Amino acid sequence: MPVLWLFLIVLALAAIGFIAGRMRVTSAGGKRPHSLPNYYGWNVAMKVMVPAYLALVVWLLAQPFLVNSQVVGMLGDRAVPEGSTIGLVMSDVRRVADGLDATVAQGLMTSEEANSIRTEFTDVRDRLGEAGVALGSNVSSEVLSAAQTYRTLNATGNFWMSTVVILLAVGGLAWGITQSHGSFRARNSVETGVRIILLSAAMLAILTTIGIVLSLVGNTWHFFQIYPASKFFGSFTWSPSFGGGSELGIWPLLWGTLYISIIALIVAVPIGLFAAVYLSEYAGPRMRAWAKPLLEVLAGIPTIVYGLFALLTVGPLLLSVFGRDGLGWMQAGTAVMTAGLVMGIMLIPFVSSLSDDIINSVPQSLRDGSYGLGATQSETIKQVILPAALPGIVGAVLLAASRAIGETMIVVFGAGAAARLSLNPFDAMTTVTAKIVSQLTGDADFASPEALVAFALGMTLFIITLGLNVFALYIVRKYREQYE
Amino acid sequence: MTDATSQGGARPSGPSTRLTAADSRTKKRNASEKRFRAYGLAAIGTGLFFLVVLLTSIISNGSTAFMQTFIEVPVYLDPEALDPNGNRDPADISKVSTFGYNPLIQNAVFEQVQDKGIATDYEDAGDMKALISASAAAQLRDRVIANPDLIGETVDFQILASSRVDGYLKGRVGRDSITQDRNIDAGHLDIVDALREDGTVHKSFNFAFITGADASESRPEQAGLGVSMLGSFFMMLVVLFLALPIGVAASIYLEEFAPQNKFTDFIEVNISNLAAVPSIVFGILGLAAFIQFAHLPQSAPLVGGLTLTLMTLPTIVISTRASLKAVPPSIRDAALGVGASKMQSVFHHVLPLAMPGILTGTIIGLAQALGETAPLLLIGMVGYIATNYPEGVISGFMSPNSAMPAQIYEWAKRADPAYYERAWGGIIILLVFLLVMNVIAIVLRRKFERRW
Amino acid sequence: ARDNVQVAGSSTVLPYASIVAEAFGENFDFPTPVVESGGSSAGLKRFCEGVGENTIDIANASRAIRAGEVETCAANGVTDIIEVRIGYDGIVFASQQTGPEFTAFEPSDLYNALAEQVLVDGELVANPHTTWADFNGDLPDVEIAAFIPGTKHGTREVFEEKVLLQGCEDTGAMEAMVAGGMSEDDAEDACMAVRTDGKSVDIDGDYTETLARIDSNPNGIGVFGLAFYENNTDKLKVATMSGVQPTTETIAEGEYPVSRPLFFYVKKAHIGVIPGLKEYAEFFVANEIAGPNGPLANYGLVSDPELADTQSKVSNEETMGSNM
Amino acid sequence: MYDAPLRKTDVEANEIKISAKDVQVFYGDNHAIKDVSVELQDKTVTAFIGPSGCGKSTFLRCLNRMNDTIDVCRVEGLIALDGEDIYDKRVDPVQLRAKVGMVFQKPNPFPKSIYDNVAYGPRIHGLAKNKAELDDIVEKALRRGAIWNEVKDRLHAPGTGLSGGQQQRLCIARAVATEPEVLLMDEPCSALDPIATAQVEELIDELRTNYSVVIVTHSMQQAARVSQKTAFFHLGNLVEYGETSQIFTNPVDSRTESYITGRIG
Amino acid sequence: MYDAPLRKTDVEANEIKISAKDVQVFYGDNHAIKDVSVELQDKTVTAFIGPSGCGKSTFLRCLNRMNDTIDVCRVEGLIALDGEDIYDKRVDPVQLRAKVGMVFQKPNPFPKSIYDNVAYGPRIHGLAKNKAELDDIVEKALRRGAIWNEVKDRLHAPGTGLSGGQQQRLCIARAVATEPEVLLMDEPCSALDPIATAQVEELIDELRTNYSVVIVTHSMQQAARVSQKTAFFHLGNLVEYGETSQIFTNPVDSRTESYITGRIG
Ligand SMILES: Nc1ncnc2c1ncn2[C@@H]1O[C@H](COP(=O)(O)OP(=O)(O)OP(=O)(O)O)[C@@H](O)[C@H]1O
Ligand SMILES: Nc1ncnc2c1ncn2[C@@H]1O[C@H](COP(=O)(O)OP(=O)(O)OP(=O)(O)O)[C@@H](O)[C@H]1O
Ligand SMILES: [Mg+2]
Ligand SMILES: [Mg+2]
Ligand SMILES: O=P([O-])([O-])[O-]
Repeated sequence: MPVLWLFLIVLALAAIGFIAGRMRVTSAGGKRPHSLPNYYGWNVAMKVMVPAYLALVVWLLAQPFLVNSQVVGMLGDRAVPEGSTIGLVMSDVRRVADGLDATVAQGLMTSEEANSIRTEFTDVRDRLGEAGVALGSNVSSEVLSAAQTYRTLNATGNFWMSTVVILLAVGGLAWGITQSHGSFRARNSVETGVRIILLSAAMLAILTTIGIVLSLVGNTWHFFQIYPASKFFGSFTWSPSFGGGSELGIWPLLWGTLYISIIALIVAVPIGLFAAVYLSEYAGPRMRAWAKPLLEVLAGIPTIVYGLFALLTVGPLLLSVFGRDGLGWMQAGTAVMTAGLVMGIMLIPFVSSLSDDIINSVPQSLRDGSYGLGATQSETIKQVILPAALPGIVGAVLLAASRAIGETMIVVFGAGAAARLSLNPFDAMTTVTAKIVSQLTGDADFASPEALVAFALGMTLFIITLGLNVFALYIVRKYREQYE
Repeated sequence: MTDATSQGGARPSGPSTRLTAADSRTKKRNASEKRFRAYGLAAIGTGLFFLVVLLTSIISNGSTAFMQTFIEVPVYLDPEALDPNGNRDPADISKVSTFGYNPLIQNAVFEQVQDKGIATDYEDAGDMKALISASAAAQLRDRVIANPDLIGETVDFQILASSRVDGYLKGRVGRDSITQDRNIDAGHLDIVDALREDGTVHKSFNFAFITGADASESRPEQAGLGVSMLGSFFMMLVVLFLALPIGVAASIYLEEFAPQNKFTDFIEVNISNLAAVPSIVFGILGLAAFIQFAHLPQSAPLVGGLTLTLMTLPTIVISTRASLKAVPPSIRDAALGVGASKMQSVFHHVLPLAMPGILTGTIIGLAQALGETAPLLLIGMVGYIATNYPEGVISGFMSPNSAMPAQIYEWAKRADPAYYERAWGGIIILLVFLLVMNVIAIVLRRKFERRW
Repeated sequence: ARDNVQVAGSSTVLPYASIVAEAFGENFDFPTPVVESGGSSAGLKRFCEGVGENTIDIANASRAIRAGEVETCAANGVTDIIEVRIGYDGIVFASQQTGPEFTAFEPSDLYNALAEQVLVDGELVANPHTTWADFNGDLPDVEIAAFIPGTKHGTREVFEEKVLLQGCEDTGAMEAMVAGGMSEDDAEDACMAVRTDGKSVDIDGDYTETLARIDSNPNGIGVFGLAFYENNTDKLKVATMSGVQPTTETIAEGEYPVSRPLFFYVKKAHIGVIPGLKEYAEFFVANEIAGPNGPLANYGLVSDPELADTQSKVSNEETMGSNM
Repeated sequence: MYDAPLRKTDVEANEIKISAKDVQVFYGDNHAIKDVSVELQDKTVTAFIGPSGCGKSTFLRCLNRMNDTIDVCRVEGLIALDGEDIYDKRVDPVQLRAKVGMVFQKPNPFPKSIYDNVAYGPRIHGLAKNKAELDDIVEKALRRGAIWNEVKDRLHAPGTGLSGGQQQRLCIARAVATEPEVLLMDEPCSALDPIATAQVEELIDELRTNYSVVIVTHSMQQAARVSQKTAFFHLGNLVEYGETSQIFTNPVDSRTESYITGRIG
Repeated sequence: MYDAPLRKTDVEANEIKISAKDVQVFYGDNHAIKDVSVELQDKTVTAFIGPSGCGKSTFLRCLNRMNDTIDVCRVEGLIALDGEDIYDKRVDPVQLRAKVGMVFQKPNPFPKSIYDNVAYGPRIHGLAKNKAELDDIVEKALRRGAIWNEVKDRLHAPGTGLSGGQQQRLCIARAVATEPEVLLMDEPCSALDPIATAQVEELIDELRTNYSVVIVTHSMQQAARVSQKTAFFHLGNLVEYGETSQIFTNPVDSRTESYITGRIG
């Protein structure tokens, strides 16, 4: 039975369960049930779906493994040609099996035929080709018989899967319905379920973090085995070279990241905040309806466009003012300033839109309180509304800062690729992120420190931002305890 | 001035101060009010100004991509070349490769030139190659294979002009610049000028740019964004249907239910930290987790969508939490007081009030996901990929595809300047896509906005 | 089961691979191969991840695979690799079409302009040159501004070895360094060190970025691939190197010195499993594609004079390490 | 002394509905309720009186665990409803609050329509089988809240657009709509004019026939009028608890006496 | 500069501080105030009484243009402060509100510390030259608000953590700290116990020596105790306005009479 069918059957059972559970309590009469009828419905539906779908998923994940190992055992080493692996033979087997399925499905072959054909008598590659299934080579008899076994095993597996899943669903249905009497705490049962769902959603963040750490840590380890950590963290020079003898000190990159992010935030936070304040406090509904989504377009423009904007427009513009013909501080159009400014523009909506929503949800009574004391609108905003909205605004600013740290394209185009420690904001610099990308997509030997350093950079940045976040949480907590 | 300690609390200026005539302090405060307001306006103005600058440069660079030069000629489908066996067997016909069709088209154009009596130094039909897109042969071949009966007839055929010819009509290629060009000569441009007079060569709206598939480096005139648009579409479906519910669920848990302990602090810090993880690192994760570990297909929008989901989640979580936090506690109290459960008070009252912020986070998160290239680089969605329309929904998620920003990024790197214009044109489409995507969210957000 | 050929790797090879893949898709019944970009290193890394459907079949590379990478491959079970050289990538020096007269360079000019240390009056000093005319009166008297590939690009290696090192030797700086007590290796490293005072700018992006830089700086000199230059002759003018004009012919004949070979690597174990894999590899190196008159050469690939050898290697599935 | 009419009072026979024993409440370090023990009777109106800030609201919020929502708040001691410890882990605060309804000191209507404000409780408790029944419940609740006449033409206007007193009556209507067994009212008449106050007092009296009502009030007269039992709080202590008539005519504690006699209200 | 205050208590001699003429207020279509004309005297306490929802708060909010913040609210007619039309385009509502302070019906402390809540007004109006002066002003205001003793040890705790009555007094303190010429108080004692009420009433009496006070109250006794003039509103109309003693003893309008005599509180 196709999985989709199974899925729909369980869904249908769940729907039936929902209605039945609901009906049972509504028709029972007598004392008012503990929970709303819908909760009894959901309770039954949950009991139908959760075990059945869980079993379905587990089965779907496990069956290929089991069938594979069965077929592999049957094939033995004999069937694996020189230079190939059992894995590849198996993918051939699967392809032939799928091909047979497709051929049968198209009516080009009966299913008995599919199970009985032999390579000696049929050109399987041709037959499958008719059904639009391309094979890389002719089919050996081992592969064909393995494919046939594969199909039978799968068919059996699918049969049992359907049986088990449907049984579970029916069982859940029965269980749920017997529970559906007035004194059962259906709402609590459903809410516990929902709570678990909410918790697992939050846990996904941890899974992601673990995933990131796992996918970085191996190569980082590798890197530190061939390149001393003391130099990575101790050196102030970043100069990779193919011939070996690279100096890979992280400090210039960290400095660049910090510098560019700060400039970006110096641009984005005031503009974003002022825009948010204006939108939520001063602007008429019409202006707000238009200006806010328009500003949000800034967040949607692909960063490559910003990169080009930095390179072609902002860089030359700054150069004409601060370059040789002007103040003489700037060597070339690409500089920390260029990248920071442009990144700041990109980040405006991150600050403005989010802050606008938060400011807008500050209760009107607080505004009234302040106006009633003869405060001007700006005083009210500065001293009452912004402090009240602060936790949310901090969130928005942190988000913008995070984005600034993670941004690549603008840095690549706007800041130049020079890794250096300098205080002059008109110098070219680069960031950790930009270097992760460039070292990862470069030409260096992938087992060389020049390529592996990307992982070490990623890991270090990850740990640093983690530290910053812990610090930010601490600060926010401390602040929050003061009010509220 | 003020004698605040004096009994009865004298004010600096007696009741006689007129409301319409401000004292110096009020003047100062009003000036600061005006300034503040002006800053706000200036901030919005600055933002919009940059938007306008960016949009004008995008549109001025990219609008030409929507027009394309075509050549309309009758082509004789020579049976000798196309069906040497003369049996109209589709299998045989498909053995003739595109290389077999090229001469037919070149002949057709050359005949047209001669019929119109256009004076030219070229003597060989092969010299017409410079005018014709390499895609023409494939187009013609497809048409013949689909309808073998056409063989032996003369069909009117609209072929794409080569990118240089197109560039000439759009002013990108000039007569002096082509002196260096190996691909086209002044003589060709003379022919183009003449053919344009009688309408054989004409520019018209290029639907294929919006609907078509990517083309190789040597055929910018054929390249379209349609397939990668579908790629983006399927990815965004994944992102929307995973990131939004998961993000909101996680935020609700953290903001409303989580007990204050080390573990939830850990989750909280993790989420904000994920926001600062460079997108390329999510690509590394996506490659490791979805392709190498879970054995999902490479270059598939499903994988791209999953990767972008992980990347977008923190944005949605952070904005959702911020707006949940902003809902006043009295609303929760009110609901709990009539016997609502915590869950009910959240879902019935708090969530709707936090909706504007959630939608904002969604808008920004999706915009970010829609425009992101770097993670796609590692899961195989950047390059020459978007060549085939997916067949059906499942293959839309599973078969190799690119995404709009990746396609644009790729075009921007390609050598032929014709691709430069297409890259900008692609950005226009991307922004339109984004706007369409956001309109629903924006309308919803306006519905949910209220003050209390 | 996957039924399309999956290719990943060098962005330098990508244009050629895309032209081949497109033609392959049009003329064969197999689906159009998927060609990803992402860099030689990343491509080879994924190539060496193992055998099986969830790994790629072909890695494009703008350099030969390294010994260490072959080892990693082997450790992951990727033992039989077919190396296919598809031709050469010419590396050229170009400037704004309407800019100063940069028409002829010697390696020594670039060395004098861009090296960290140069020889002035027999002394090794930190590079004092600010204009090209400072050291070569034939060159324009404009400020030095060079846009060279960043350290992620293989082109940088070629530039360092074939231009800077050569120039170092030509100017005698190398000799002076060795005489000054440096070991041969250190001297080579010193020769290839590029000045960091902003006269030489690393480009980590691609040639479009270099072009944009040149566009906004009339005095700029940039390093490009031949194919890129040939597609942008209206904006760029190319300089000769040691008196030789860079063209596909001069490079193929070995007269123009600055070039590098381009490769792709095929996982032999996948041949016969992934439909169309071998056909694609053969089609790539076929005469009508990779030959001197094929679309690849047309686009700027310097076709390999030994293409016939390569063709037979592919059709015999000769792997690396086996007798060639 | 005090001479407003005392409505009598069949206090004796009622069982104990809520009993509190040695209850302590802390807001962080602030010890807001100190060692309060009290037994509140069924079918009785109990008034909590005492100076502002003495802990009346705090103690009231303990009785249906509304204090759970305040992070810094910690409750110790035993509070039992019908003999069951309400702070027991197995107790579902939701069910508790469905039984023990609350009207808050500051009116807090939902930012929804007036109708939805009142219908919310009955909906989540499934008190109505259909729309008509729900309409009925809403109308009845609004009538009992003495606000029906003012809002019957604008049932679908937002509840936040009402006047202060109207909001307060809306909140009362919202609380009675769910038919709680115990109704906790924190100064329900503070924003009401005398007529509305009288109507609410009538409602309280009516409720008493079936339910228990606890009312916090600053008006001695009101306490005397509506309650059968009175508790006097002072600085977090329950100073005196007893028959209303006795408290007002013959207080035992000197603090009670001075609070009552210093009356102005 | 400023002359020493004249302490006058006799009502007759006082000039007119605020005069309203034909004021209409609409909330969207809802006609909340109909044709109200009234003249409020300086150095006088005027009480607004009337049933809940009759428009007292609405009218009060017109007097310092707090209604400007409600989108749907529209005010017509003339309101003048010291003879100047306050709805004149040239009038700065900020300056107006500095002169005409307000205590709201629902206490709305800022989510700041108690100290900052009170210091907020003096800070923005620049009433203190230095920290010591500001401390003085805050203390004095809190004392006048009759809350100093309760909060003097926790001046830097959040104002939102106070009890309902404490919040209300905090808001009164906050309003008097800016020394307005007219103070509008919307049920300032609704959440207060009798003693606190007495203290606030004392404050009102003290304020009257220099300023005008308008107070909305539901308590007839309170109106009678503190006010010299009383205005009775009914269904948006100003039914009767006059000397408090006259209104309470000898109302002209039958509606006033029935409202007063139907009194309970
Ligand atoms: N923001 C608003 N939007 C719409 N209608 C409103 C609003 N505020 C008040 N009203 C309506 O205007 C009328 C007068 O309200 P107002 O608040 O002035 O009454 P009030 O006399 O202060 O009553 P209370 O003593 O209950 O506070 C009422 O019918 C009320 O419902
Ligand atoms: N959320 C809170 N955080 C900290 N302290 C609080 C909080 N709520 C109340 N308090 C303090 O607890 C004490 C008792 O407050 P409660 O609200 O119970 O007083 P109350 O008797 O209801 O007074 P009122 O009649 O003014 O409403 C007061 O000192 C108050 O400041
Ligand atoms: Mg209270
Ligand atoms: Mg009111
Ligand atoms: O992409 P490359 O490896 O050729 O630089």
